[in-house]
Amino acid sequence: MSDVKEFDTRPAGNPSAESPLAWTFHRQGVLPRDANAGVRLREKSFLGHLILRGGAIILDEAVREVLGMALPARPNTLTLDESGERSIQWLSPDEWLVIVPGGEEFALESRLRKAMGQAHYSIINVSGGQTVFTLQGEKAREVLMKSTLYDVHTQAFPVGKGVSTVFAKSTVVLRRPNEDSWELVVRRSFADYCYRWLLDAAAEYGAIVER
Amino acid sequence: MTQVNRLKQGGRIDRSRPLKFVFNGQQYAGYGGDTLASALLANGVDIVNRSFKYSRPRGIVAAGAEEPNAVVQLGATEAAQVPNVRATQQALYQGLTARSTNGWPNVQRDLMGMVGKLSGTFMPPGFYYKTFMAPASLWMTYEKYIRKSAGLGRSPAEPDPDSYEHINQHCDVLIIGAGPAGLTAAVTAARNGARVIFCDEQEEMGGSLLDSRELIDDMPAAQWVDRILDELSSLSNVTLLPRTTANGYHDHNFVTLHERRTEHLGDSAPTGGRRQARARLHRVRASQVVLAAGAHERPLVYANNDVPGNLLAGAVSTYIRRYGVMPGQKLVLSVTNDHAYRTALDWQEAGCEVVAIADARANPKGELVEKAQSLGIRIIAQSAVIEAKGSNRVSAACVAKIDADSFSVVGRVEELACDTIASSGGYSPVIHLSSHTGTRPLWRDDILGFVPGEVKGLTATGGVRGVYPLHEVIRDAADAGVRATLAAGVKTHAEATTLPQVAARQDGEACALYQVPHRKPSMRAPKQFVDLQNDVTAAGIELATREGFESIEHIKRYTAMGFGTDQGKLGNINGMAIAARCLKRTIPEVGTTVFRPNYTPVTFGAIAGRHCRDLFDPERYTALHQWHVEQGAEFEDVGQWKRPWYFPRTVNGKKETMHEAVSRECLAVREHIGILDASTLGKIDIQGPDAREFLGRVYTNKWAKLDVGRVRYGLMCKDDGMLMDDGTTSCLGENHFLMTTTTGGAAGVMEWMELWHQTEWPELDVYFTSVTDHWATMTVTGPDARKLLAEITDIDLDKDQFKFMDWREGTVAGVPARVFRISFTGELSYEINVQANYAMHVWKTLFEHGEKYELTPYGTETMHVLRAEKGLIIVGQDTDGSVTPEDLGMQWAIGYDKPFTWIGKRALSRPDTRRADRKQFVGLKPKDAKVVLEEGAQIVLDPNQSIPMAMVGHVTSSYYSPTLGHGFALAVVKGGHQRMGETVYLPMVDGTVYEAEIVSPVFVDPKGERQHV
Amino acid sequence: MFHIYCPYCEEHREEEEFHPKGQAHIQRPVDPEACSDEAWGDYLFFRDNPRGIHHELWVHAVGCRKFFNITRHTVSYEILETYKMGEKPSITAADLSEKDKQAGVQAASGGWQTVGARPESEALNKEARA
Amino acid sequence: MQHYSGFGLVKHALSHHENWQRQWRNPTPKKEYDVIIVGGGGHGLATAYYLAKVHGITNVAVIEKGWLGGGNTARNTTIVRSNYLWDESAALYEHSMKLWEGLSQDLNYNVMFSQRGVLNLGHTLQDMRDIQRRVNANRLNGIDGEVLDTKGVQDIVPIMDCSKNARYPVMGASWQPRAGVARHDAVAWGYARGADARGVDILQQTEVTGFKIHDGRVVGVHTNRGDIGAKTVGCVASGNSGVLAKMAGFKLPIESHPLQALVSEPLKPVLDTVVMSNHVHGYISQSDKGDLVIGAGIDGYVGYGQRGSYATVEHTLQAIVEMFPIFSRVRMNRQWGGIVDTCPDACPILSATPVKGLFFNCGWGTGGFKATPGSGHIFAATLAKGKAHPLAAPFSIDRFHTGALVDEHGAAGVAH
Repeated sequence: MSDVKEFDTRPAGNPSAESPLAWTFHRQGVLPRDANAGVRLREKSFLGHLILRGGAIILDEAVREVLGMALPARPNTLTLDESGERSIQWLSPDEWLVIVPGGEEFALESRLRKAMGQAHYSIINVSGGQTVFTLQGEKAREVLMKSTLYDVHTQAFPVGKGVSTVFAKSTVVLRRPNEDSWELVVRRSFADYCYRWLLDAAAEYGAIVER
Repeated sequence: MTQVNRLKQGGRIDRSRPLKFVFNGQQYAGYGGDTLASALLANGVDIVNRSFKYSRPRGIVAAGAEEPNAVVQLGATEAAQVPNVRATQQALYQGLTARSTNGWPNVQRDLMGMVGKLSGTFMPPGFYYKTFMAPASLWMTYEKYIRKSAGLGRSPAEPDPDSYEHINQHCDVLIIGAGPAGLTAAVTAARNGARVIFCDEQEEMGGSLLDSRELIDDMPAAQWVDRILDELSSLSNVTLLPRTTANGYHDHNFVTLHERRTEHLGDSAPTGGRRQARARLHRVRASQVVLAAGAHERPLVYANNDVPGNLLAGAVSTYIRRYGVMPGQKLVLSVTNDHAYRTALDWQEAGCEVVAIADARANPKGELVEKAQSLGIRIIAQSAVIEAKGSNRVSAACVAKIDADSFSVVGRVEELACDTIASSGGYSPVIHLSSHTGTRPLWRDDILGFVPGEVKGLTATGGVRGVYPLHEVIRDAADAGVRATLAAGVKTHAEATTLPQVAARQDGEACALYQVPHRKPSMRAPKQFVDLQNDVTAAGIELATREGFESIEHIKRYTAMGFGTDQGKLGNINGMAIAARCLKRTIPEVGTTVFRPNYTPVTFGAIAGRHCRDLFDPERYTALHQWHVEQGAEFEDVGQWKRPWYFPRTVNGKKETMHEAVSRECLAVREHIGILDASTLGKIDIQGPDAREFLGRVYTNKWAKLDVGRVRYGLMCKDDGMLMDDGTTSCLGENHFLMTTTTGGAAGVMEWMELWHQTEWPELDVYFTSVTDHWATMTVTGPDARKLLAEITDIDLDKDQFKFMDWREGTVAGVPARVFRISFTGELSYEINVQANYAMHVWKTLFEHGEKYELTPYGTETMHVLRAEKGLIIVGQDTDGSVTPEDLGMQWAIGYDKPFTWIGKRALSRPDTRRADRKQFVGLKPKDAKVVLEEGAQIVLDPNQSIPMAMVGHVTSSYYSPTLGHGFALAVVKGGHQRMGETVYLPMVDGTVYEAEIVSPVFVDPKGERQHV
Repeated sequence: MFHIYCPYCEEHREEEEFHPKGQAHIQRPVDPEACSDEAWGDYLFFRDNPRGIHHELWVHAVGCRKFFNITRHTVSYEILETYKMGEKPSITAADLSEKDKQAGVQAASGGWQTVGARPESEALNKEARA
Repeated sequence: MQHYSGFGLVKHALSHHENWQRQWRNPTPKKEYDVIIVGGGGHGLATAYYLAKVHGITNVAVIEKGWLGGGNTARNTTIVRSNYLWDESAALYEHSMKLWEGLSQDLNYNVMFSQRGVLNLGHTLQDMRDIQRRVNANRLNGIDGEVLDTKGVQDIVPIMDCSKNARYPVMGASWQPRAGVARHDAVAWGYARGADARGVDILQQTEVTGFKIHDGRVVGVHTNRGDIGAKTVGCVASGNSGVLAKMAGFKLPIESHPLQALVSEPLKPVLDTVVMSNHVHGYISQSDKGDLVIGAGIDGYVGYGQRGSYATVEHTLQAIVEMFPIFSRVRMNRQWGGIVDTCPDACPILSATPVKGLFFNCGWGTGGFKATPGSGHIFAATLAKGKAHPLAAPFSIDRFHTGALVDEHGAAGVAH
């Protein structure tokens, strides 16, 4: 919709950027690298995050046109492109989270806005406000059971599912992009807490953290 | 020490694993597989405790969760102390150290016992209420001694070295209890494909089958248990949880299971290797619950039934068959039913003497009775043990013929020498969980017990619903397993698996007997204990009913029956039966007791889980947190955020006080330039053609004409007219706004706007999205702000191009930024918003360029002083939920003539909000320039009035102003707006009375020129 | 611990994801200025508080952030239905059994008015759904 | 009435306790009473007691649908304090406190009122401002109180974690030495015994099913034991007040919410005062029996089920372990819930109603136990005179229409 101020928040030059876990890693010094670790944790930082709000039908048309992907229409689902690098996540009947490689988000926003024309919708860039953790390993599911209320049994949580739910005393979008990994979309200011929680819950299994 | 009572063979203990342990300072030996209780019995320890009220010696009575006496203090070190551990549920481990919780100087020779004998006479139930009233002044002294004698174990004095955790579980069928019913239900549900969680409180699964004499599929029952457990553990759809007690049943089939992970291994979780939690609290959401918790045996209530050597019949069998322990040599058994006869058989088979079985039934018959007869055991019909003899151990049992109907002894009393009396008055189904959500249990005369009422999603099976014969239990449980699986929606053929074969046993009918009559009336007979842990006697219950306590809840509370750590598992039904007898009612007429969680006590640690210490509550950090830490900032907790409070410098090795640091920071802003991390402010991006209309409805002021590029301050009220939040909102585009909220109000405001949009005004086209975390916000403020910013921005900062309450976009330090010219200090200010990932770069660049201007970081304290000097409010500090915008004198921010009746407007015309003497927001200038008034100080007009004084307001904010060189305050005062220049008084706790003048709340730059430069 | 079906997420979720927001179907007076002080006070503060069937507003706070309604029994805590904003409850006082009535079970009286479903917004909601 | 004393105990012991009298009768309802009190909890029984004792009105019935003292009186955490913020509520609770101080002797029933002091902790700067404001107001209202710093708190409760390591370190507290705890059941029983002895009929297992109203004036009640006439009716039914109001044809600004509490297993004395924290959100004391008595906040939904959500209990124990790390290995014995009648301003309603002769005393929310004597005393005066006692006047239902709320949320942020 017109009369909205688009703004590319990513600098053109190359100023140093700090992910939400920068302070956490700095404070921790040496990152855990346990032998026979049951879980592996990695931060996927500096991705492009957009929140789309609007009617499903019109947004679906736009993202098909611009991204070549369908908008997940069913609640609590996730679609990914073939590379797995671009995803759209259902958040509510009129709200979706699009995650793309860092740097693509502003161009994507502009193209979506063009495609949406005069419809009522909103697109918000939240790339600085959240980050993604991936959790892998044979004990990843048990660590999640200690952390979230949602049923993470493979029957209840197949690949392609994603939900907003409680994570310890924070909230995350928890999703399963593929067989091997879980993703947690975490708010920036809670990233340190979620990270510390995950490592504490994984203590009995051993953990490896990759940057 | 030898294990004098240990049988040469038999039991499920591991004789290849000898263990040493210490009880009351004495070393003993036991085996792997023992409980502390079985090991104590094996070592011939009769007295394990003293009772808390009468100090009577007490021994082990039961073998499980129902044990009232053997409650001990566990732990070899201070930090590992655990109070009130039931010895019957504590696995023995190497080095276990325990002691009795009562008894002085020790349980064997207890001096309090003398007092106990006296108090037995002078301490009827309710005696506290009847005495210690005079003189009133001595009550607190009396109470100190009352308290000293109460309590069981003691709290550790050091923090717990262990950790605990929660785990969230979901399943189709949760099966509670791994006796015959649970095993059958579990294997049935599992074979039908259900996701099954199967838990049992004991160290080993199998329940009553572990000490059963019966055969299943032609093999000893315990062997069948192993076979079923092997099968279950091989199935991927089954989670087996031994050592796991279902302790709470909550709404909609939410069940908490407490898994003891390391308590059988040692005082604390094993060290070395990876850290394990001591206990795990499973939070289970089950589609269906199968309750297979079995039944507790009920003891009979007879005189001196608390002397060590009085046990439950079933417990005796358990100790013999499961633990290879003889609790004594000569047994008298007092029963009301056939099942208990097995104890006599077990006893005799173990090679000891059964003196007699007193059976309350006139004509006992049944397979087990016949078996006992055939073994030559003496059976005395229509009789019971009416009194135990002995002081520290049973020495004899008085058996007599009784008439239950007339509640009297009708024959000669025979004294039988023995060292053990085992009784069985029938069985009480373990209905606790089924009544946790308020469902009343139902009394059944045929089984003489309460069974679960109907609970949605819960199926009771086996003993817990009064089905006792093993062959019937198995049939019932297989059926329950199928029904639960189907009810959970599992797609299955739902075939009951082949039932295991169990011979049907012919049992005679049981009879009802609770309190055994004595030759003397209850009030005069030796004590007949109902609740052993709380020293509640039959006479006590009789007295309660005599005094008018007629409901079971009254009786329980007056006598304390059932309030112990065993929650009356043994005593409640007997107590109700006694009350029923006294009141001439039936048991169900006396009432049922509704059990509450927990089934057995659970540590606070396990319930708290991982949410403690560093993880008690999230600490939210801004993108600049590391810088603040490295600068040595002191932090203030604002909601969950950690905000820099002030930045003390160390000058000549001396760290500044807060006062010094804040004065320096304040002056830096007023004279040069300061910088604040304001990232915690809530930020909401608002888009849509109706955004402007929406703002007009939720804010008190007007939004219709705010131009793109402009910013406006707004107040938000609830519909009761009271201020709720404030902040600035910027017009980014005609249909696009960025709202800021207070740090603490961010989430609430977001939900508030969604509430109104979704419920009242869905026709407005507008969307809200939180961008609080996306933007980092840095405020540069002070006379040099423009100069500094100009060095690193491409934005035109010309004062006529970029005016106060304008915003512009461009780059700052090469990073795209929105810059807002708003001021919370009264100085020339720019609030820079950049994407949080680049915040540190921008912040550091500002400092690189700011050094020459003495750019000074400041924290929340300085922010508060500076804004207060300008009379700017902080919602929640200067307001408290009872303050309207008019009270604040902010009529300029109220759109009285807006077409839509915005939220809060109507309430402003109610009689109370129209009052002239409402408390209104003003400034206070202390008469003594050196004084900084106390925040929260109360204001009076006449300091000489007597107490209670008429208070007219209070100080909301108060600081020393380094700019003004004196203290100043903000306050609310009744009718304050009309009282400018008047003197008010502030009487303090220490007797000092301060004087202050009511002034305008704007102390610095009243014309507001500095922010416009 | 309630297990609540979110009509927007179309599945049951744990109670911790939700916040209760009081009685449902409380409609803000269309013309507040025309309200008496009494009517305004009633709107702000007076609620049905039934011992029995209650229509409640909840928000799926940690989830889709949508507000919706629950019909719940305030004694048994059984959730009888959940329904979206703008919809009406299907279970009301009329559904109380004789047994319930004798047992003193009550029903909230708010069942006929639906917040967000004033004629004009109801039409709009329909449009939005279409 | 049999007089209770230590000497009496000895005498009764010699006769094997066979001569104790009933503490109250089990009377048959009369056709009509001067005053009917609906609700036989602590407040209702206290009202009856003071009607008889202070006002000489003894033709009174207390009608209780269950057993006396079986509602919130039996389910609370027994904290008694009077350090409320606003003048109106401070006056009310201080009036009550003064009655507590002589209650055992007045009733000849030891209610075990233990003035062990109450600490309200502050963990943030705003907490401390609120504490200073409240203590200053209390002192000028003649109520004892002090502001303590961290060390002052640590001195009183050495076992609490007052270190900087806590997530929300203790910055200080308000301290009311006269505050404390009491034996809750004894309060109901003592008032019942005292009222009964003065002629009040306590009708248990009697449920009011409706009100008899003629020309806008109450003339009696319908019950499951028949109709009973009355000139004046006072409803003191806490969580069930809304249900009664509906029977009388009006609504109350009240919602009934679950309020949960829990106790540990009994321990040897370890905590000899009451500690409350709004911010970390929990409160704790130790009873004469040795149980740690712990309270949680109210659950946000309407509930008459006498139970709440488990998560509330978890959060409460997290707070307790945070404040008292040494209690981690102590075990929770039981949890339970009450039904509390909460008002929008966290203050009670002591008020006439649209029905003449019908008065309501309700809305005490989470803090009713401490008010029992004062509430009964003031409500008795209100019923006897037919108009509000001066201390009751600010708590009329009208305030929800005029806007003159007495907002005590700050003082009652954690249920107590």
